[in-house]
Amino acid sequence: MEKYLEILNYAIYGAAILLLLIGLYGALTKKSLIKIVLGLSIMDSGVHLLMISIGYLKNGTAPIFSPGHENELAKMVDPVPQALVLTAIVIGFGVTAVALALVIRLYKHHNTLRIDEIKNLKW
Amino acid sequence: MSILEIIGGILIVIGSLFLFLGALGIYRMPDVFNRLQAGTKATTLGAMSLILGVGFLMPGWILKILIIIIFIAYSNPISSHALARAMHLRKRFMYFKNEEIDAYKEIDENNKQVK
Amino acid sequence: MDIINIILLVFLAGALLTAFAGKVSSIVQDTLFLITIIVPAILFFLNININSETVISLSKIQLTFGLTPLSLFFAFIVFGLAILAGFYAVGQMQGKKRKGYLYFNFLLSIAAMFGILVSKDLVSFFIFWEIMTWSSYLLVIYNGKNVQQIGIKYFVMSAIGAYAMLMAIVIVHSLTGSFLISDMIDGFADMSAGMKLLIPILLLTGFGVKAALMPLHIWAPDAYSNAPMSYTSVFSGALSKMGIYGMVIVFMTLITKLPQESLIRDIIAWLGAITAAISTLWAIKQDDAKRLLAYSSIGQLGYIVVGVAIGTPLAMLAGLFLAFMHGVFKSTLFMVVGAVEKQTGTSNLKEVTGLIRKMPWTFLAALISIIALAGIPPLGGFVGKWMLYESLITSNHYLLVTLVFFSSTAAFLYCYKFLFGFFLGQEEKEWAHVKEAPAIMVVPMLILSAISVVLGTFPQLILKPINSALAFYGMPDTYNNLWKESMIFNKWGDQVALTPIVYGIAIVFVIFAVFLFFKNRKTSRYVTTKDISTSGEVPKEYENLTFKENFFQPFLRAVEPAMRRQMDKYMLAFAKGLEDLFDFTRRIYNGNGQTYAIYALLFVILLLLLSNNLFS
Amino acid sequence: MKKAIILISLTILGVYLIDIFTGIGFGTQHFASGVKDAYLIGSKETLRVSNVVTSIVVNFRGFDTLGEVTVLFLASMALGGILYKKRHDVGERSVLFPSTRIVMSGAKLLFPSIVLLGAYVFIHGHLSPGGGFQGGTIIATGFLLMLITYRNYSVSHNRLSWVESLAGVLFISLGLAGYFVHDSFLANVFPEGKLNDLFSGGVIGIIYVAVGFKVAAELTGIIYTILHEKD
Amino acid sequence: MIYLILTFILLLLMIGAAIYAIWQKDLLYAVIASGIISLLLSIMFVLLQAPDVALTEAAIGVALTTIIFIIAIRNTVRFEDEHDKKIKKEKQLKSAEQ
Amino acid sequence: MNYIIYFSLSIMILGLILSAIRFIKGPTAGDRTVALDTMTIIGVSGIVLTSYLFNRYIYLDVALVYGVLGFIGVIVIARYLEKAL
Amino acid sequence: MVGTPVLFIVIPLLAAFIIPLTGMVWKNSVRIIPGIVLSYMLILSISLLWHITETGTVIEVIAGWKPPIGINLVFSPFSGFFATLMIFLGLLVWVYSYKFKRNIDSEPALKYFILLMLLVTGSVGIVLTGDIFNMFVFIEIVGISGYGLTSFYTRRDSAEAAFKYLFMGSIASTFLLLAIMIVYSQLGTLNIAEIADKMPMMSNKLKVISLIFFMLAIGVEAEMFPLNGWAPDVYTQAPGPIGAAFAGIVAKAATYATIRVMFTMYDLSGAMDFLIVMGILTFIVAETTALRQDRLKRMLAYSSIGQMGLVMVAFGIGTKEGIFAALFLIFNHAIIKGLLFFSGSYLVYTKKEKHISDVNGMGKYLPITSVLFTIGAFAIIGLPPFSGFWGKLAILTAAADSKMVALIAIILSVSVLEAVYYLRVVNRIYFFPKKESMETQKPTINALIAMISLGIIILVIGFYPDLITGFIDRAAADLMDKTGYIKDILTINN
Repeated sequence: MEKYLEILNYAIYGAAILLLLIGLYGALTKKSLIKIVLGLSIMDSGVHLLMISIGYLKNGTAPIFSPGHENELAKMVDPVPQALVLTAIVIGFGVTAVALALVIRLYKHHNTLRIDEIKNLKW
Repeated sequence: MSILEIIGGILIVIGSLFLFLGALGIYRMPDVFNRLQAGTKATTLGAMSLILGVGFLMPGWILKILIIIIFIAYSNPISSHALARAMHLRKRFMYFKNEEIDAYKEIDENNKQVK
Repeated sequence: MDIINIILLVFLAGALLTAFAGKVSSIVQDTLFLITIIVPAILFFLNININSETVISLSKIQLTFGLTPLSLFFAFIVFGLAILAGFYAVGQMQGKKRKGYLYFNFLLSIAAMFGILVSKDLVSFFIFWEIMTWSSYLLVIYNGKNVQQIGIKYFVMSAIGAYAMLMAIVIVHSLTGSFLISDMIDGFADMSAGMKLLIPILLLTGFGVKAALMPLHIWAPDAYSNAPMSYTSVFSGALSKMGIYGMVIVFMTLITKLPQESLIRDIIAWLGAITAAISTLWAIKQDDAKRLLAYSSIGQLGYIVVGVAIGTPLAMLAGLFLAFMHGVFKSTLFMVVGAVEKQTGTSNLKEVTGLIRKMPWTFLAALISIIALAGIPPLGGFVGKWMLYESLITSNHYLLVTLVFFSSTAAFLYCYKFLFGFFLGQEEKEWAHVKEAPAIMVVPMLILSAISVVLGTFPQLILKPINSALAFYGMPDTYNNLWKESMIFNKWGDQVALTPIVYGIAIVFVIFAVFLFFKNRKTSRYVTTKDISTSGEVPKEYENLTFKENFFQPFLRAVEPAMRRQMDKYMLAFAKGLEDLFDFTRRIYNGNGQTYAIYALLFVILLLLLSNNLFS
Repeated sequence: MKKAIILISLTILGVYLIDIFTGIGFGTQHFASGVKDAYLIGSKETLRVSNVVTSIVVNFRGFDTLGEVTVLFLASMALGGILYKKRHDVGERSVLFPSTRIVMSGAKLLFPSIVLLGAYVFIHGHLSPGGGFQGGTIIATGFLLMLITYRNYSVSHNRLSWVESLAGVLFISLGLAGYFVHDSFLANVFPEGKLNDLFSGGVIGIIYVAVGFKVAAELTGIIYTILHEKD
Repeated sequence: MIYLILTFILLLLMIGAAIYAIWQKDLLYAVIASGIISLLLSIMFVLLQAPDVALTEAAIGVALTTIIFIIAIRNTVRFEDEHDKKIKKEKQLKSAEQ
Repeated sequence: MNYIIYFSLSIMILGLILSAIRFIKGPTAGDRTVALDTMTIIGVSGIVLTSYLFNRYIYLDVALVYGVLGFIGVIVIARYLEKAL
Repeated sequence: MVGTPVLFIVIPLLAAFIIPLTGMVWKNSVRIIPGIVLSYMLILSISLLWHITETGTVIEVIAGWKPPIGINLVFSPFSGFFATLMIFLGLLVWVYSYKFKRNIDSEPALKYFILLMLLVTGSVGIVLTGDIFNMFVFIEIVGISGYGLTSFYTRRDSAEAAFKYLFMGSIASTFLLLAIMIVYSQLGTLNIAEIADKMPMMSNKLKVISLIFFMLAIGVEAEMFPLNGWAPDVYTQAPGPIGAAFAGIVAKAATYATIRVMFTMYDLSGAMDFLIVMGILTFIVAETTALRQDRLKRMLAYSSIGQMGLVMVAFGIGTKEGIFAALFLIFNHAIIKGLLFFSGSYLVYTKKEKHISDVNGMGKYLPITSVLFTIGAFAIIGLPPFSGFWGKLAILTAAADSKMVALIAIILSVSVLEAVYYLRVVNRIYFFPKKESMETQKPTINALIAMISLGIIILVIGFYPDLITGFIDRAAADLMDKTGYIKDILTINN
């Protein structure tokens, strides 16, 4: 089991960080505004996964004292990152919605989604 | 091993097999509508039986499990229907071409009138 | 509350009131303006108390005010000029726009000069220095002509100077823990060698800008000629003396404690002399009277700097005496130009001619001041220059004295040009309608001319205060020792014997003038302005060599190599290069949101890679 | 070129991140004493809320939730500003034509149950996973279903505003009640009850219901606004 | 063991979906792929004993985010390189005219 | 019993992979949506199984919500594909 | 004492939730209620500021859970100073824009005031909160209200600016979460005081990396050099007063966060030097860029960024004098930049492109506005007797006391540039002929009130800085007292 955990250590963190990096890559290189927003939301997903995995406890269980689990306090995973991720997801959604609304507006004005053509404000 | 557990186990195996077959069908079938067929019918049945199997294993959970089953039984066909219609409207016709069985024709015309 | 605070408050309140009194009535505004100048002056002269000290205590900083004999001397110049220029300004501004603007800034800059003089700590010194800078800046751009260049040039040079000074101030504070000037002087000896060199250099940069020292003088011609003449008389007469005031303090107190003392003194003196020489040449070249006087001002300030920098007791005495004299006669000349400009609408020497009959009083003032400027014996300028030469020779600066003498002689050329341009020559119909300037403008000029005359005869009137002022900074009693051993007075007796000589010269001069006047009246004939055949020389065809046009061309051609290298151009090119460089930096913000995000990424990567070195 | 730089930088970033996170370790508790146990015990003993995440979100860190609700409120407000249109455009329909009868009747039947599900989720927020946000989202999704299947299904904007505002006011007034009674904002003013009862946890359940309504109204508003945006 | 493999495959699929979402030029597919990421992510959350977060991710990530992305695509363009195509077409037209 | 669960889980994972392949290959949008749909259902079933494995009743909520919302997502895509949106 | 710190957050939120309802009944309430709320907050903060001079820091816990378990709000002299300043500026922005937009009756215009109020609230929250994740939430609140306010005009470019801001903001918030998570994984707490207390337990590597992520995240809002590309666009495209709000409120809050994180939480050496380097880079790049701008607001924006860089430098000096200088600079920047944005946007009010040349000859047509702009320009250059001088003197003194002569030279030489571009504008206002066929817009009475009160403050502080140096001194002492802060929070007993 220890070995598995060792593997999982690399696997989960690696996957989460890869998600983050892929999202960041998309946001930094793709020209389409929607792609950029998409990249940002993928990046957020990666961070959320990372946060949840930090709170995980080996053989743990969900931090809910439902009937039959009232006394598993020591086994329970860390609830704090979960609460934080909850907040972060909702906030991320709000930001994404605003971003997409801005994208729609930008498309209306510029008739393109390419970010390198939407640069009236410079220097 | 009680009888409930045995039934549950069998249902779970059946369910998972159907789920797998549905996925296989999606993978193997030649065109959208065929895939839709596999993807809806088989997986709906599979999911329902699997979840029911869990319900047999855990009798105390049966209420919520039934609700899930009802939801799945209710929603999955609708979504597949909507998808199939969308594909039809986009003129994604079948792999086996047979124009005569386009049962949607008149509905389409109705729709056009509605527009 | 001390008298100094009251004076400053009166100035401030008066300035604000005057600025907005224009809405009520023009006369009220003028009156308020004059009251605001005169009342503080009276208050000040009635309550002179060298030993008193006022402290305005802010939590971090204590602003200390008090008088020294030196500042008292400069305060004389400031207040005297301010009152006279104030009356003149009222006359000149009659019926002009932006009166409130001028009055406000005029008063503010007078107040600031006063503040500089009474500041005993560096912070309040700097505060008033900056107020003086921006109020004079606002007046430099008063005409609205080419403000983006002239104004900015003035302000940037001033800011460079002021910030150099500020840097010195904060360094001094960090080293001595106090802002007091006296503490700076006391603590100076204990500083490290680098700081010892750095602080005087920074301070001298700051003062050098205002004193229009050579590489820092580029603002001066434009600024002097663009400000309204009523203000320029104060600007050139008093405001530039603030630089001299600072320099005197630095040279008297800080430089003497330096190991490199003589080197710095020589450098500054040479800079002053070169300033004098070059700007004299430039003055000769000018056709506009304002610019001519502006360059002349720079040149005169150069002499003063030479005197202050050499720093022997006699040189110091000469420098400060010249400073006073320069204040007197240069203000008069600027006032003259202002009067002429007001009456004729132009200040171009080529256009205006023959005003001697139209504006006789103005001509008189101009004549006396020009004589004083040129350093011709009976008047004040002569005394100062003589003392300067003598001090230079006695301290073995022979090359320097040559240079100073050369520029002093060359100054005759523009003096003559100025006098001739406006007042002499043929009357032209264009100026037939010109009348004498109003009395309120003429009287200040005449008063100032009178001072020139009196000081030529009785220089001790002003030399005594200077002497006591310098004694405050530990200068040996110059007046009673050196003054009497001075060459000019040794040969001709002491100063009491000077008077008959001077009067004799004056009488001869008057007789000669009367004689010429009557003679010319009989033999006059009509000549064109371009006819100079009386000098017995036939002009070449392609050259127009009237006094006004190209009379000095041969001379200028001879000295042209010295004038070819214009500091102005280099500085402008440098500024332009800088701006182009900055134009390049703003390309960082290329408008693409993604690029900004990439910057963010690179920022993180850079920090990660450098993290071992950055943080520990 | 640009891509290469970005790739290299991302690789470096990734190496650093993997290095530190694998160093942190997975599946073990990394710190000696943290707030985790305090939360678990406090939730069980003091607040009598079985879902610890809920008790953290609503009570221990209830301020975050207040902020979060505000973020959504602001998002809907900003969205309304960004996609603002003149009055005469608002009558526009969300979809061009209705869906088939099957989908429509299915949606009609499903809609109440979805809303019910949402209500269930946020009412049981303190007992089971889920809570105000999730329940609100589910309800909003139900509205979305109706909006996209029916041609002219419309949600009254005023009514949404009412629900949103009242729910927000309820949240804050419950918090202020704690402030006035126990001198601490969001402190519990109702009896705690028994663990795993529906009426347990005192004020937490009620706040989560308020949050649920608020989130539902806000998200519906967002969806409504963005759906009615047409060129 | 099976648990490990499950996790592994979920993670792999997730990364695959992420790469697909970034690589795909058709924005609709990219958005669906991001929906799949959320989907797998919420299963991951269940496996990591975070049902609350799983529920939130399911509700917001799978449904709402996907939906508003699709609405945004509806209001703009579906293909990432639509603009490039437009320019290309214009160029072709121009060259044809000449 | 656990072996049965493991078996079903592994088979479902295979299904998941197959649908993922279809998602990547799928020539039309419909294929991809079907794949998404299938993945959702497999996911729901998987969560139910997991909740059995962990013996936590409360995880069923996740499955429930998951099923409902996945369905709505598919409908939205379908509506978009038929250009009704 | 009128209340406790929690009311700073709760009352505006309550108002924000109620306003849509009252707006249906009485339209003007949408404008009036935020003003009332902001005034209430101002009164509250001033009374608290007086109160804490006697009792010391006020710490409020939420939901009755003591820190580190619950979230706590800290109203210390330091945070109180920031909060008061920001609320005051927010109130002035409200006063200024009360009648600002002519089509105020349209629907999004009504949202303007709610967004403004919540912008202030979020910034105050950043300042007051003692919890790092709570700070994240408030940063997001500020961010979203910022996006909303930036794209408030439905112009083409405002959406662009808002999108850039959002882009950077999203990346920043992601990295902020990462940093918070790294810290949490090591220390198991989110409370700033406890983090600061336990910080030595963290390994150096993690410390450095989390600090870097914090810097990225907060640096975006604090307009640090390579991260500030969004700022000028946003300042330019947002409505005029909002530029002032960004400069005076958001940037301040972010600076506060930077200082809290770098100064209180981390005990790394070299972090402060890093702050100096970044600050000086920001200062130089922004000021040199501002020199060549041809749009007025853009110039002001770059100048604002430069000033914030200077503030960073001052904090980076790290001595008490340095922090005093930084706080003084912050105060100055808030009021002066506020005045400049206020008056500047009236100078170019009717112009479409808002070039600098559009202010030509405005001195004659808008005399009061022009004079106020000139006062602002002189003050920000640092000319006495305006308040800007004292700030500049303070930072220079602090730098000199820390033997940073090169720093002084850089600051002063860049200040010359600053003087140049501001004076160019002032010259244009007074001495250039007005462009023909351009209407001018007279400032409304409420705008005049806002501008004149700022101008008076600038003058009064310029003549008598002691009015605020007491507060600033106390605030600086409070920040320097790191152990006191930790002890105050961790041993609270109520």
